[in-house]
Parts: sequence; C-alpha cells; structure tokens
Amino acid sequence: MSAVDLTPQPGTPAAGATRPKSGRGGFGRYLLVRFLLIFPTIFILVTLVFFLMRLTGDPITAAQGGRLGPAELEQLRAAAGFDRPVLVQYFEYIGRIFVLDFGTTYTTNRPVIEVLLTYGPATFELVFYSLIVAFAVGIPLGLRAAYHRDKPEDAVYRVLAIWWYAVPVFFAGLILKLIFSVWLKWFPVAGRSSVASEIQMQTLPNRTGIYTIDAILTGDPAVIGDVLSHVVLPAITLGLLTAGIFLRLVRTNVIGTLSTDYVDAARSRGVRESRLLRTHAYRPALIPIITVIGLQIALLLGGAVLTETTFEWRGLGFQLAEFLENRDFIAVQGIVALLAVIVAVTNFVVDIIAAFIDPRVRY
Amino acid sequence: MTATTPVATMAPQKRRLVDRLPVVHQLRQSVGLQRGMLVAGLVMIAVFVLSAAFAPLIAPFGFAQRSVDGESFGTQQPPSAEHWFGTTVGGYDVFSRVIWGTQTTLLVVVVALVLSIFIGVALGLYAGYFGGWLDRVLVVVCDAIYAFPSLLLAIVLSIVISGGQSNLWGGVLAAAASITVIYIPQYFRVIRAEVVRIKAEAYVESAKVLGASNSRIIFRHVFRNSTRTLPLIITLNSSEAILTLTALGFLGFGIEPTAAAEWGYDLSKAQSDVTSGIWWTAVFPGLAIVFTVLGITLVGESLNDLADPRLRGRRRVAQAAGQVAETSVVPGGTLTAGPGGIDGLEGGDSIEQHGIEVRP
Amino acid sequence: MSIVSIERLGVSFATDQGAVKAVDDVSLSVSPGEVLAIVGESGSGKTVTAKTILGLLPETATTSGAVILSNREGTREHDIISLDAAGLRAVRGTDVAMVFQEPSTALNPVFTVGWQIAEGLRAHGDVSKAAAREQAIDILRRVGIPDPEHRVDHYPHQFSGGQKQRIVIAMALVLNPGLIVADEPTTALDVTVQAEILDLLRRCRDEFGSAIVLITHNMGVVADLADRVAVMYQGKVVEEADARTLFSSPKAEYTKALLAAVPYVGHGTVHAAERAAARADDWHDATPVVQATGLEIEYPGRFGRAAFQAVRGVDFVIRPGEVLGLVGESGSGKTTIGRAIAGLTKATGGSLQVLGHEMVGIRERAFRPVRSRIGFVFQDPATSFNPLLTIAECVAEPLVVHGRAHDARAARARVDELLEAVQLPRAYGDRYPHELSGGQRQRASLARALALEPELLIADEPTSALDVSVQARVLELFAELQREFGFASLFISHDLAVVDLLADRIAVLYRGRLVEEGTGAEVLGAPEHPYTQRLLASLPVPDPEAQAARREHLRALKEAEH
Amino acid sequence: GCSAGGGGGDQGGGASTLTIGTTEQVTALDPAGSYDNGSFAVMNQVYPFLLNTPYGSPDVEPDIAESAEFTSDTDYTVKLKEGLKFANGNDLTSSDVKFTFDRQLDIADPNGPSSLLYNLDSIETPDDLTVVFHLISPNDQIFPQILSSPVGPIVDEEVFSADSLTSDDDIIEGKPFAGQYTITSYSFNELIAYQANPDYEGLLGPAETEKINVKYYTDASNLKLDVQEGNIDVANRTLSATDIEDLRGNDNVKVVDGPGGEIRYLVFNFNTMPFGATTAEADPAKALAVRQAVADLIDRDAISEDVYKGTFTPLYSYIPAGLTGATESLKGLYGDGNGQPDPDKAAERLAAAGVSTPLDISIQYVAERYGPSSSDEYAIIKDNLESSGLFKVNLQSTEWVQYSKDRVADLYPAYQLGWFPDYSDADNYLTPFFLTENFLANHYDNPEVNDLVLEQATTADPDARTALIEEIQDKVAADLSTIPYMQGAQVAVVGKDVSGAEKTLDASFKFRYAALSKG
Ligand SMILES: Nc1ncnc2c1ncn2[C@@H]1O[C@H](COP(=O)(O)OP(=O)(O)OP(=O)(O)O)[C@@H](O)[C@H]1O
Ligand SMILES: Nc1ncnc2c1ncn2[C@@H]1O[C@H](COP(=O)(O)OP(=O)(O)OP(=O)(O)O)[C@@H](O)[C@H]1O
Ligand SMILES: [Mg+2]
Ligand SMILES: [Mg+2]
Repeated sequence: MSAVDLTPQPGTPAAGATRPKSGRGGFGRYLLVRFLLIFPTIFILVTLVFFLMRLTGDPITAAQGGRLGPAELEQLRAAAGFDRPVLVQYFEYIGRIFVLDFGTTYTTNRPVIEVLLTYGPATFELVFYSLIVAFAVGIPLGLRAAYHRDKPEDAVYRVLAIWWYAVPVFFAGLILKLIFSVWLKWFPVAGRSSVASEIQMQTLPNRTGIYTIDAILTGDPAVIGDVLSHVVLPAITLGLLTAGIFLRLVRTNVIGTLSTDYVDAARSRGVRESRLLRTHAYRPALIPIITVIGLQIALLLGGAVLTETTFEWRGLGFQLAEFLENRDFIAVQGIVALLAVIVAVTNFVVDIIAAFIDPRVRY
Repeated sequence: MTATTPVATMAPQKRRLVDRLPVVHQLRQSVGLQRGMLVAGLVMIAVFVLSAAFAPLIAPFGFAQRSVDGESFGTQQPPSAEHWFGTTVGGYDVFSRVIWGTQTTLLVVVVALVLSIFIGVALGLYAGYFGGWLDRVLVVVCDAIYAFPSLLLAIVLSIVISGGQSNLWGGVLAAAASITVIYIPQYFRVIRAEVVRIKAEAYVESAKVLGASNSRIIFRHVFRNSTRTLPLIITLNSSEAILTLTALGFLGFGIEPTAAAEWGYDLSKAQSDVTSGIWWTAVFPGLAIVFTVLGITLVGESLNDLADPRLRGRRRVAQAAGQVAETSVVPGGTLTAGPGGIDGLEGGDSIEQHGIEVRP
Repeated sequence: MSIVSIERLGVSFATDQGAVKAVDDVSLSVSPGEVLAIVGESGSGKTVTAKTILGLLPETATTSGAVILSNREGTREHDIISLDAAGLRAVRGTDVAMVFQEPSTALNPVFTVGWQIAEGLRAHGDVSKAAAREQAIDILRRVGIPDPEHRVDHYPHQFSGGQKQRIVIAMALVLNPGLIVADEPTTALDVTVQAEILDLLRRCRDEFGSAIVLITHNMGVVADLADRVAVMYQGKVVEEADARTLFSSPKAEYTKALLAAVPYVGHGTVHAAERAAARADDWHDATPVVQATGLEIEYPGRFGRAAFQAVRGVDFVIRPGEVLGLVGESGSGKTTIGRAIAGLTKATGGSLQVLGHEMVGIRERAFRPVRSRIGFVFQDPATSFNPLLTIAECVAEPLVVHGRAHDARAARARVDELLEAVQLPRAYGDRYPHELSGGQRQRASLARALALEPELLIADEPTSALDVSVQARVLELFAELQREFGFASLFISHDLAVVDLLADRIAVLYRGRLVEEGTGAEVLGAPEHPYTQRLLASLPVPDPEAQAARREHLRALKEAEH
Repeated sequence: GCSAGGGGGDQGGGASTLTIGTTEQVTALDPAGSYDNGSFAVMNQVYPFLLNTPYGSPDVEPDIAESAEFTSDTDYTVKLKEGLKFANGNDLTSSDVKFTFDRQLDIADPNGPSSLLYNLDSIETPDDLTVVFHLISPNDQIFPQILSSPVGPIVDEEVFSADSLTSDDDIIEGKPFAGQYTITSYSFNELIAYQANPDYEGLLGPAETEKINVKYYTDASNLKLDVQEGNIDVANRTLSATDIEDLRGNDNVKVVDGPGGEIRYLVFNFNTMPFGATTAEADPAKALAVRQAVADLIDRDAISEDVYKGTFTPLYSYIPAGLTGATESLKGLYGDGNGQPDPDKAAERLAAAGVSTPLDISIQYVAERYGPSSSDEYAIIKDNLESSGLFKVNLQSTEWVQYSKDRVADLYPAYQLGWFPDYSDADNYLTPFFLTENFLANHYDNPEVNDLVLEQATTADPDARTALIEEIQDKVAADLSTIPYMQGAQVAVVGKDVSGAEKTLDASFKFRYAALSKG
C-alpha cells in the first residue's frame, strides 16, 4: 500500500517543472527519455533486491533449517553455489538477466517467466476490477463532494473515504465475507472460481490466466457467472480502498480548478453549474489526478498482497510474499523486475494519457 | 496610528507567536464544517496520545498479563465487568491491550517519522539545491524504491534490520525503519520539489547575489521555507505507518505479544475468532486502528484544505454594509503606511504566512 | 436610459482577518454605447464592483444595494443582487459579458478556443454544433484573428498573449451583449500589443455598439478610450466626470495626486542633461563599471533541445555613477542581462567585464568577493524577501555574509540607518515582509541592496509591481539615493516613461539585440530604429487630446510599415 | 441461491465426487524436488510405494511389492508384484525403481529428500521384478520405513529426467501415476482433480470415491467458512484451534481426530544455556537443575486446553503416543509426577544445586512456522516460569530463516522447535536428535545414548528394539536435551455425510483420500 498522495508530486512528470512546455519533437524526445528510464529503474531495483535478499538468508536454510544440522546445510549451500562471494553471484545473475534469462525458482522449480505468466494475469484481473469499482465510486463521489464542498454531504463522503482507507484490508475483507457470503450467501467466500468452473477452464487449449476471458472462452454462461461472482468481493474490498484515495484526489483538484479564472469566465458566459463542474473544472483537474492515479495503479499491482491473501487470489503480490518467506531469491528478483517494468510502463502510459488530456503537452 | 509606537511593532509579533504554532493557527482560521472536522481529528489524536501517555493508569491489566492473583483470565471470554472488551485467544484482556497498543503505535509512528524526515529532508535539500548527477541518481533510486511494493519492502527490511526478531525495540525499530525506507523517497520528492521551486525564488537569488555561502543559503533561506508541505505528509505517513505496522503484524512480522501490545497483531490473531462468532477480539483493536487513522487523516486533510486559500472556508459575513471597518484600502502613496494595512492584498500570495501550501 | 445602473452598492468579504469591506456605497451608471472607465489604486474596489455586475462574487462576499441591468434593447431589467442562479445564468453572456485581466488564465487550457466560444452560445439556446462553430469562426475573424477557419480548432497556448486577449474579447462579443465589462484587459500585455487591443475595444463600441466598463489603473489607457471616468478610492467613488474634464480639471484630491504621479515621457530629459553637465571632464575616460562587448547569453535546452539564445551580441558600457536604462518588450532579454551582470546567469559568449572581472567563464568562488560591490533590486518586492525573516534580518543579511557584522542583532544599528535612509521608520525592521506594503517592501529591498554601499546597482523592473502613486515615490527615492551614494546603475524597465525619469542613457533591447542607445533626449526625442518608434508611439499618454493625435500617428506608422 | 461458490460436492456426478480443502502448499510434484508435507500429501495419492503403512498402523508392509526382506546384513531385497503399470500404460519394473532412487541421489536437490537415503549404497536389479538395495551399514531397521517416506515414491523412467528435476507440467502430461489416484486436472496450488486409478492393486485397496478435488487455500478462515457452508466436503490441515472448536458445535460438520506425529519441544543449548559449557559460570549440575526446573514448571494441560482447545495434547516423552515404543518418561520424573507442574519441586531443585533465583533465561520461539498459536503457547510457558518466582524470562520470537541460522550458531540458550516425521517409526524421533552429531547442534553429547540409538536402528528383533527405544527415552529424559511438551492431533473436518476420515487419520500420518466417501 502506499501513501495517499493528494498532492500531485512535483517530481512526477505532470508537474510543470519537468515537463517540456511545448514544441514538437520535444515531447517525443521526452517520452523517449522516460522510456529509457525504465531500464535504470529495473536495474536499481534488481540490484537492491539482490543484495537485500542475500542479507536475509537463503532458500536452503528456509526449507531445511528445521531438519538438517549446520554441516549438512552448509554442504547443500555450497552445492547450490551460495557460498561463493556475493559479487560473483551478482555478476552472474546480471549476466543472465542481460540475455533475458530470469532463471528458475528454487522452491518450486519453475521458470520465473512461467511464474510471472501464471500470477501476473491474476493480479491484473484483480486490479482491473478494483479500478472499475474505484473509478465508478471515487470519481462521481469526488465530484459531488467538490460541488457540495463544506456541506454535510461533502463531510459524509470524506469521512467515508478516510474510513475505507483506514480499515485494514484483511479486516474489511473478513467482514464483507461474513456478511455477503455467510449470512446473505450472495457471493462465494473466496477464490477465483468454483471447482467445477476451474476444471472446465483447465480443458481450454490456451488459457490466458485471466479468468474472465477464460470463462468467456468456455462459452458456458454458468462459468462466466461463477467467475464474475468470485470477483465481486475482492474487487469491492480493494476498489473501495482505492476509491477513497481517488475521491479525495478528485475533490481537492476539482475544488482547485473550480476557483480558476477560466471557470469564472465560463460562468460569466452563462454556462450551467453542473456543466462547469463536469466539463470545465473536471477536465483540467484530470491532469494531476491522472498522474497520481497512475502511480496508484502501479502500486496496486504490487500492493494487493493483503487482498490477495484474504480472498485466496493467488497473484503476484501474494506469491512474492510467499517467495520472500522462502528466500527464493530468483523468484523475488524476477517478480520485482516485472513490477518495476509495470510501474515504469504505467507511468509512461500515464504520461501519454495526460498528454492527450493536456494539449499543452501534446502540441 | 503611527508606525513608531510600541503598539504598532508589538501587534505583528503577537500574532506571529500564534501563527507560528501550526495547528493552533489553522484551528483559529477554520470555520464551520472544516473546523468541525479538524476539531474531531484533533480530539481523536488527543485521545490517542493521552491513552499512550497514561496507559499504565488507564489499562486495568498489563498487556502481557494473563491472570490476576493466580486466577487465569480464561481465553476468549466475552465482555464482562472484569474484562470490558473480553479476553483474547491468548487469554489477554482486550481492553488493556487496546490501551497499551496506543504506546506501541505512537512509538512506531514517532520513530518512523523522525527517521524518515531527517534522512528524507536532508537528501531532498541536498539533491534539490545542488542538482547534478547525485540528484539524478537519487531521483532514479527513489523512484525505483517507489516501484517496490511497500509492504514487501517492509518485510525484507524487518528481516534485515532486526534479524526477524520481535521484541519491543526490535519490532518497533524494524517496523519503523522499514516504514522509513518507504517514506524517505516521499519526503525526498516533496522537499526536493520545494527546494527546486524555492531555489528559483527571488529571495534565494538575492541571497546568492549577496554572496552568501551555499550552506548559509540552504539552512537560512531554503530549509525553513521548504518544509511547508511537511505537516500534511506527516499526517499521511503517520496513517500509513500505522497501517503498515498492522499489515506487518498480520503477515507475521509483528511484535511479540509479551513484548508489547500491537493492534495489527491482535487483529490478525483474531481472524478465526470472527468467523466463530467471537467478535470482541477483532472489533476493538480494529476500531482502534480506524479511530487513530481517521483522526490523523482528518487533521491532515483539514490542514491541507486550510493551507490552500482556495479550499479554505471562511465565516460568512452576516451584515453586508455599514458595520465593517474600512480595512480595505492600501494607503498606497504615503511613506507612512499604517501597519498591517495591506495584509494579504498584494500579489494575492498571503499563503506565505501559513504553515503549508498544497497546490492541487 | 442606462444599460446598467449601480445603486448604493456595498460589498464585504469574510477573510482570515475578519470582515473586509471592499466597496462602500458606490453608485454608477452606464449608458448604451458608452465607455466608462473606473480608475483608482490597487485594492480600491474596481474589480469587485465589476464582478458584481455579473453576479460573480465568491461565496464569501455579501452585498447590499442594487445593480439594475438591462439588455441591449432595453426590453427587460434585472436586479443582479437579488437574482437567483438560473436568472443570473440567463443574463450572463447575453446582457453582460466580461473580459478578464489575464487572458492566459481566463481560457481553459484543455479545450479549443472554438469549443469555448461555442460553449457560450450553446449555453443560451439551441444552437447546432455546426452553427456554433460558424459563429465562432465569424467572431474570431471580426476580432482580427488571422485564418480563423483553421485557428478555431487550436488550443489557447497556441496563441500569443495579444491573440488570447482578442479571443477573450471575441467570447464576450459573441452573444452581442449590451455591456462588456473589461477588467484591466491590457495590463498583462506589452505596450505595442496594448495599443492593438485598445483599438479592438474601440471597435467593439463603434461597430457592435456595446457599452464598456473599462477598469484600469493606467491613465494613458483611460485617456485613449474612455468617455467617462469614475475614480475610486478606498471603496468609494471619489469623482466621476467626463474624460476630458477629468484630465483637464481634476477635483478630488486623490485624482489630482494620481494624475500628478503619472510619469510622462520627456520629463527626465532635462534632469539627465543637468547631471551630464555636472560630470567631471575626464569622466568619459574612467574605467567602466560594466562593459559588454558582443555579449551573448544562452539558456541550455532541455532534453537535448537546442539552446535558446536570449541575448545576441550586445555592446554597452556603464560608467561610474551613471544610470543606464534598459527598455524593451517582454522577453527581449532585459532580465537576462541584469542577471548575467550579477553572476546569476552565465554569460556564454563575447565579453562581459564587471568591476574588472571577466564574467564569461568565471567561477562562482572567484566572483563571490566581488558580490559585495554589487547591489540587486528585484522586480517583485514580495518574493525577494525570505518570508520567515524579519525585514531587519533581511537587510542585515549582506552585512553578516560579508563579515561586517557578526549577526543580525549586531548589525541592527546599521540596519536602522539604512531603513531611515530609504525613509522607513526603524520600527519596521521588526516586521515580516508580508506585513509591509508593496512600496515599503520595495524600499526595504533598496535598503538591502545599498547595505554594502555598492558601486553598481542592478534594478530589475523595481517598480512594475507597484501602483503609479507608489511607483512615483519609489522612483523619487531611487533618484535621491543615487545622488547621495553615487552608484552606477543598470535600471531595467519596460516603461519608457519610468526609464526616462532616472536614466542618464537609455538602451533599447529588441529580441536579444541592442537596437538603439543614447541619452534620453536622443532615444526618446528622435528615435531612429523603427521598433523604438513604434514603442514610443504605442505608449498612451494620459491626456485625451494628445492621445487622439498620437493614435493617428501610430496608425500612420503602422501603415507605413505594411 | 446465488452461492455459485465452491461447490463441486454437489456437482459433477453426485456421491462420486468429493471436494477437499487444505491450506498446505505444494512445491513440486517431482519427488526429488520437494520435501514438505503439502507435496508429500499429493505424492501419497498418486505415486506407488514399495512399502507403505496400511490403514490403522504405523508399521510398514509391502505395497506394490510382493515381498521385502533383508537377504543379507546389507542387502534388502524387494520383489515387485507382476504386471504393474503406470497410468500412462508404461510398465513399472525394477528398472523404474532403480531409476527412482538413483536419480534422487544424482540430483540431490537441496529441496529434495535425498538425505534420507543416507544408508543406500547401490541398487541392483537382477530381473524385472527384483530390486536389491545394497546398504552401507548392516541391519538397518529403518530402511523399510525410508521406502515409505518422501524419498520413496516410485517414478516412471520414461517420464522423469534422470539428472534434473521434472516440471509439474511434464509430469501431469506424462501421467506417471500408479498410486490410488491419478491427476486429471492440475492448477498449481489452486486445484488438483484426482481420478481413481483402477489399476492400483497395492496394499491400500481401491479408492472409495471416483473423483476427488482438492482446493488449496492460503487463509485458514476461508477454509473454515467454506467447510462450514458446505462448499467443500472435507477440510484437512490446518484449521485454527478456535475454528475447530467452533466447528465442533456445528451440526453440519463432523470433526474427526486422529493421533498426530507432530511434536513441539523446547531445546536447550548445552553450551549457552544458563551455566552451560561456554558460559562464565559453567556448571553441568546447575545447568541440569535449570532444565529440570523448567520441566517441572511447564503446564502442558494449560497449553493444550487454552491454546489448542485439545487439538494438541500433552506429550511426556520424546516419541509421540501411538508409535511403537512410546513411553511417558518425563511424567514421573518432573512436576508432581502426574503431569502437572510443581513449582515447589522446581524451587527445591534449584536450591539444591545452588542456583540463585530468580534466574534470567532467554527463550526464543519462531513466529509463524509452527502455526499462529506459538506466541500464545510461549506466553503460557513464560507465565509458568515466571509465576513460580524462579525465572525471569526474556521471550523473543524470530522470523524462521533467521531463526534457523541463529539456533545453530549457538545464539539461543533455549528455543522452540517442532518436528514432523518423515516416516512413522520411533527412530525418526531419536536418531536426528540424540546422536552426538545431531541436527539440533545443541552440544548434547551422551555416548551411552549415542550407542543405544545406533543399536536400536539395527536390532532386528522387534521386542528387543522396543526395549532399547524405551531405555533411550528414559536416559534422555534424565538428561533433558530437550523438553517435549506437545503432540499434535490430526484433525479433519468433514461434512455430515462424509465417512472414512477416521480410517485414514492414523499413525501413518498420511491422509489418504481413497478412504473417504460420501453419501
Ligand atoms: N475574494 C475576496 N476575499 C476577500 N477580500 C477580497 C476578495 N476579493 C477582493 N477583496 C478585497 O476587496 C478589496 C477590493 O478589491 P478589488 O479586487 O476590487 O481591487 P481592485 O481595485 O480591482 O485592485 P487591483 O487594481 O489591484 O486589481 C481589496 O481590499 C481586496 O483585498
Ligand atoms: N531559465 C530560462 N531558461 C530558458 N529560457 C529562458 C530562461 N529565462 C528566460 N528565458 C528566455 O529568455 C528570453 C529573455 O528573457 P528575459 O527574462 O531576459 O526577458 P525580459 O526582457 O526580462 O522580459 P520581461 O519584461 O517579461 O521580464 C525569453 O524569451 C525567455 O523566455
Ligand atoms: Mg482588480
Ligand atoms: Mg524581466
């Protein structure tokens, strides 16, 4: 999870300081620079993780520490090459990264790429649906709160937003499960699909791992319904947390733009208040909002651990925690590298979206 | 009124004292609902801090106490006269642990904030002011850390820092330090951005023109002016620290229950209680978390709103004409302009005097 | 019949400091097709009065009195003050429209200008998209935007400042309202552009028949455009008169003072000649304090873009005790030169000698000792003071930095002297910058610049943020101090009249090049370069009759150019 | 109504399908690449074993073997049944058996169980049905047990790679199964669908239920809710004590208990414990008194009832009840002689040894490794020790990997460990612990015990061996290398209409899905 940044981070690309003001070519170049920045980001993260992980122990101790004596452990460690100097191991790893060989996990003996392909889609799907909830709830309520600022309605929304954010995810998830699964029996307790649907989807020749798509591929409405019903509670749990953040973000920024001269100018031309809010104030406010939302999405991808645990949603975050616990260096490094790519790419995409909203950048 | 009378020179200083106390000043400024929210938040924080300070007096039992006079409390006892909030699966008194939990939480928040502010601000000042390759490297590194899922970073760090140990200080330091590492980039970003902005301000340039040394410029001119956004971030990060601590507790990296009371730990231990109809072991620590985060966030949000003149609400003037003194005028041309006569008029940037400013 | 009539208007605001009364018992009226100018110093309530006409006051305002607004035909009347939201919306744009001061902030950056113009049309009736676009193109053409069919789809940032203001005016005109309220429509613009916008406004009245409420503090603009003038002071209208009458025989004390404070081009010539005469014979041979030869200054491009050359091959000298005035339009490189002399921006080519040091390629460390010999007065007095230090501490700063005093306390005696030298009571030293007025701050700024008794003072538009009357006081003070301390000075301004008052010689900068240099009499009396000529002609003089003549002259000049 | 959830139990063929939930995790399906309960649980269903434990007994008998016996001191000969086939149609011959164990030793994966083959020298296959294991040390009574342990699943040489681990996908594709079940659908740690293997003709008999689905959980409370709501039929390993207690009162489900092989014990480091060999005031007699005093004070009933609600039971010896040779050696020696704590006795002991009290002692436990209740467990132990006034306990918990490193680095004077057996024989609770070279590395060194442990492993006569095992327990109980105090029960929660769980919750500690049936 991350801080709720209501303030557009001045260091982020949308802030005027780092954004080229205008001029064709400048923007393309800027994007190129942003794109190239992905690589040092990955490199730094992987390096950081590499050394941090070596400080925390090794997978062999993690797995066998309760069964083997020190001598045997040492022997196994030597066999696995963990007794070599860390720098040697590091350069070896980096060397392999360069040829895009992310290695094989120690604990489950699966290629890291495969791990990413299995769990990435799960996280992606969860984040996707949560964002739908977050957007559907956060933005309209944020607009309403801005419009009714400092009225009781605004206060209600704001307290709600903070509340969503303050309740620990695992606790909120538990309560939702009790209400909607146990008492009302509307939704399943946890998991991504029922056993029957899972087995049916298993038979698909090329599974995507995104259950919604897989369910549609089976063409069985029961499976589709089943998969969707599994999405509801986790999406709401994670979605509301994010919605709280969006709500506050939209509110602050829209109130800001509502007091600008151009909104006053539009008002002086007789434009309706509701239209002022939805069009004249909202659109410009979107630029800083989008930037923070972009960061938020990136953080969601790696930060959904608690939701994933609570709802049996085996995604990257959960898996990463698991690998961490087992000190599976290779897997952790691989997943972190992927997350870094996702974060960097998201930021990159957000820049492009922001540019489309903000003509000052586009032209 | 002439400027040379003592009254005239005293007046601004008096206001200054109050102005300088960040929250008090904002409290005085606020009106209506905004004040209501700020006050509510402050009250909640006060309750939290007071509970922490007077935990030994408030809590009927120790946080690791399982029995009194050799008589065990019993586990998972429902709320009763002896145990207002019941007892936990470990046989502790829930009420006492909720109260003692404030101490742990406060400790973590304070340590985390102190560490991240010091380091983050120092780095931000340095990088923002001098720029250059170090700045670029720091920016990229901080962005990279930002991309790392913070909770997992906290886990790794808690392992590295305390060797996975969870006595009180080990646990507190691990949680705090891991939170620190996550927040340093944030403080860094914010301070750096402020510094970059302030560096271009005329008063810094004027100091440069005077030939002041870099360290003098940084400390005398840049530093204090670049900390305006801190109160807001501090509140945000306090909430985050609490939630991170909670999550660490949930994932098993919490603080050992006989070393300190910690809400997240209690809450995670109460998971299976809830599904078994034992609500009291989870609800109270859960509410304590929500209450505290709510309080801190309310204050943070209110400070944010109050700092921005556009977001700040003001008391309505009831009577339109007549009664109001004519303070509206700049006695422009005269050399002996009355004191305070032009407050807040020129340039529209009277926000300079407030604690923080956040431009949406 | 009047198109708007304001009766006993009072407006108060809720602020952090309590209630503030902005407008007190103001009554005014405007007839169809008339231009009413409202003048008065900053904060006197002009904008508030104007916004009341549109019912645009913020929620924190409370009003009393009445504002009766009629439509162009005079067929309906509304009291704006008591009108509900829907009613207000209906009259806004149709009966009255507004032109804002800063064209760049009055346009929504994320919508095309065509869309924004059409928005106003569509808010008041069923206009099809195509029809609205047609009308938008038409109005853009009529306010003089070239190639409107194409430009209608452009975004605000793709227009120049003057064009943006034309677009804002087009938006006001598109529904053909009976009244246009223009709040300082030209303050953000260069004089040359200002002249064009004033022309456009005049056409609005003549061709569209709109009445205009024009708010300004520039008496030249008033003289150029207004039929009638209302003078506001402290929230009240202190005088209302026909334009010519007002200029020829002002009645209110304040009006008189205001008119007297307005600088005229040519006033300084005599004074400069006196000073020149007083100089020693060998003065011309003294080593110049500043000497630029072929000076070039580049700003490095971002993200690998080409560097921007702000100053291209400029030559000038400033001799001891001499004031060089530097004028030119916005962005011509004036500030850049000033900063280069002070070592804030690197000079990248040619040569720049400052107090015997070559600035091209100089290192900060080598230059630092020289700094005590240079003073710098910044354009904006509000931002050039550290808001957390008292005035005394700020003024003591140079003394402390250069070891003349141990700390601010020790320097206090000298600070008090300095403050008194700039005619600020010493008690002001204990205040914080925001507790001073603009003029006071600018004086404190002077005191700080003079603290080390510099040989060279760079003043970058030191009065442009100030009101005319305050400006007059500061300029007077500057002149006095210059006489007393005898420093050489680079005085930067975009206002020819101001420079003329102070400078021994004037240099005109145009797009990074020095196009003309000479004494005030030479440059202003007989300008040679077409740009200087146009600049001079664009400057409206605060005298309606003279201004009418100058307007003709400017038109002739422009036609000659084409 | 809308509870499209979980189900499975009611879908897809009525009583012939059963859904099981578990929170265990699989690491790999390749027997050479995993050595953990979760993976072994799967292997037990699908791979054949030469020897296996029949329902209801801890002792091994031939499974897919016709016979298995020592043909000389160091030769253990196994004869396979005839006509064995893998589900993919490949023949299962002695060559597969040799391949299985050779590859274990060749690969020797750090995550694998190859260390269990410590006594295997080589394998000979005189014919298709005969396998001769040449052992290093003679008369190894443990070896038959080893063949039923995680290192024992027999794999198909045509599917598995000889020198590297085989991926799950290749295994699923290759169908090298010959246990009671085959896997028909596999998604890693989410769902495994089993289908009864009609060709299995081993010791355990055919499966009761045609199709079994196993759903993997990460969070025990979800498992609990699902079994309580009837979304799954069986919940096995590991529900929290609170959940189990709650479910005991639930009419929709039955809670089935069985003996468990899991034990919890407190280890003393003989070097660094108070008065240990490397401390400033080293004194073996005082150190022993300290250990004994601790043993006197631990209140096993309180832990069992308060913390585990009966899902763990008091353990008074090194070998858990249910295994051949288990005694209750500590019961008579410590406390009040009836398994209850006795502070006075502890005080006496310490006084007699001249230990001044209260004595500072540090105890470490590991946070999550042995379930979420460890902290409560140790809170009670701390309470027990401190309320006697004899000890001041500095209790700390440490994250597992660090813990594993620290404990063997002599950093912990006294610490918690748990043990889950590799095979259900008393030896597995003695050899690893009390030989001079043991995995605890706690510097316990009693040559007599060392010799006895080695001796029981090679004593062929069962009664003589049992006597030796009992003697070892008594001796160690006197030395107190460790203090065992808890024994886990196996608990499964099943739907009302599910039967068979009682049958498989036996001292083999293998949960066999084939025993379960519904309806
Ligand atoms: N929103 C507001 N809240 C509080 N006070 C305000 C507000 N708007 C204007 N005022 C006050 O009302 C008075 C008149 O302001 P107004 O903007 O009309 O001045 P002005 O004559 O237009 O000055 P300028 O020439 O600087 O634009 C000033 O004292 C100003 O501070
Ligand atoms: N830091 C900078 N980086 C790049 N370009 C700059 C920078 N500062 C100024 N410029 C450009 O250099 C040119 C000259 O700017 P300068 O500030 O000297 O103009 P000026 O004459 O002082 O204008 P004004 O009257 O508006 O103050 C302008 O085109 C400006 O955009
Ligand atoms: Mg104004
Ligand atoms: Mg300038």
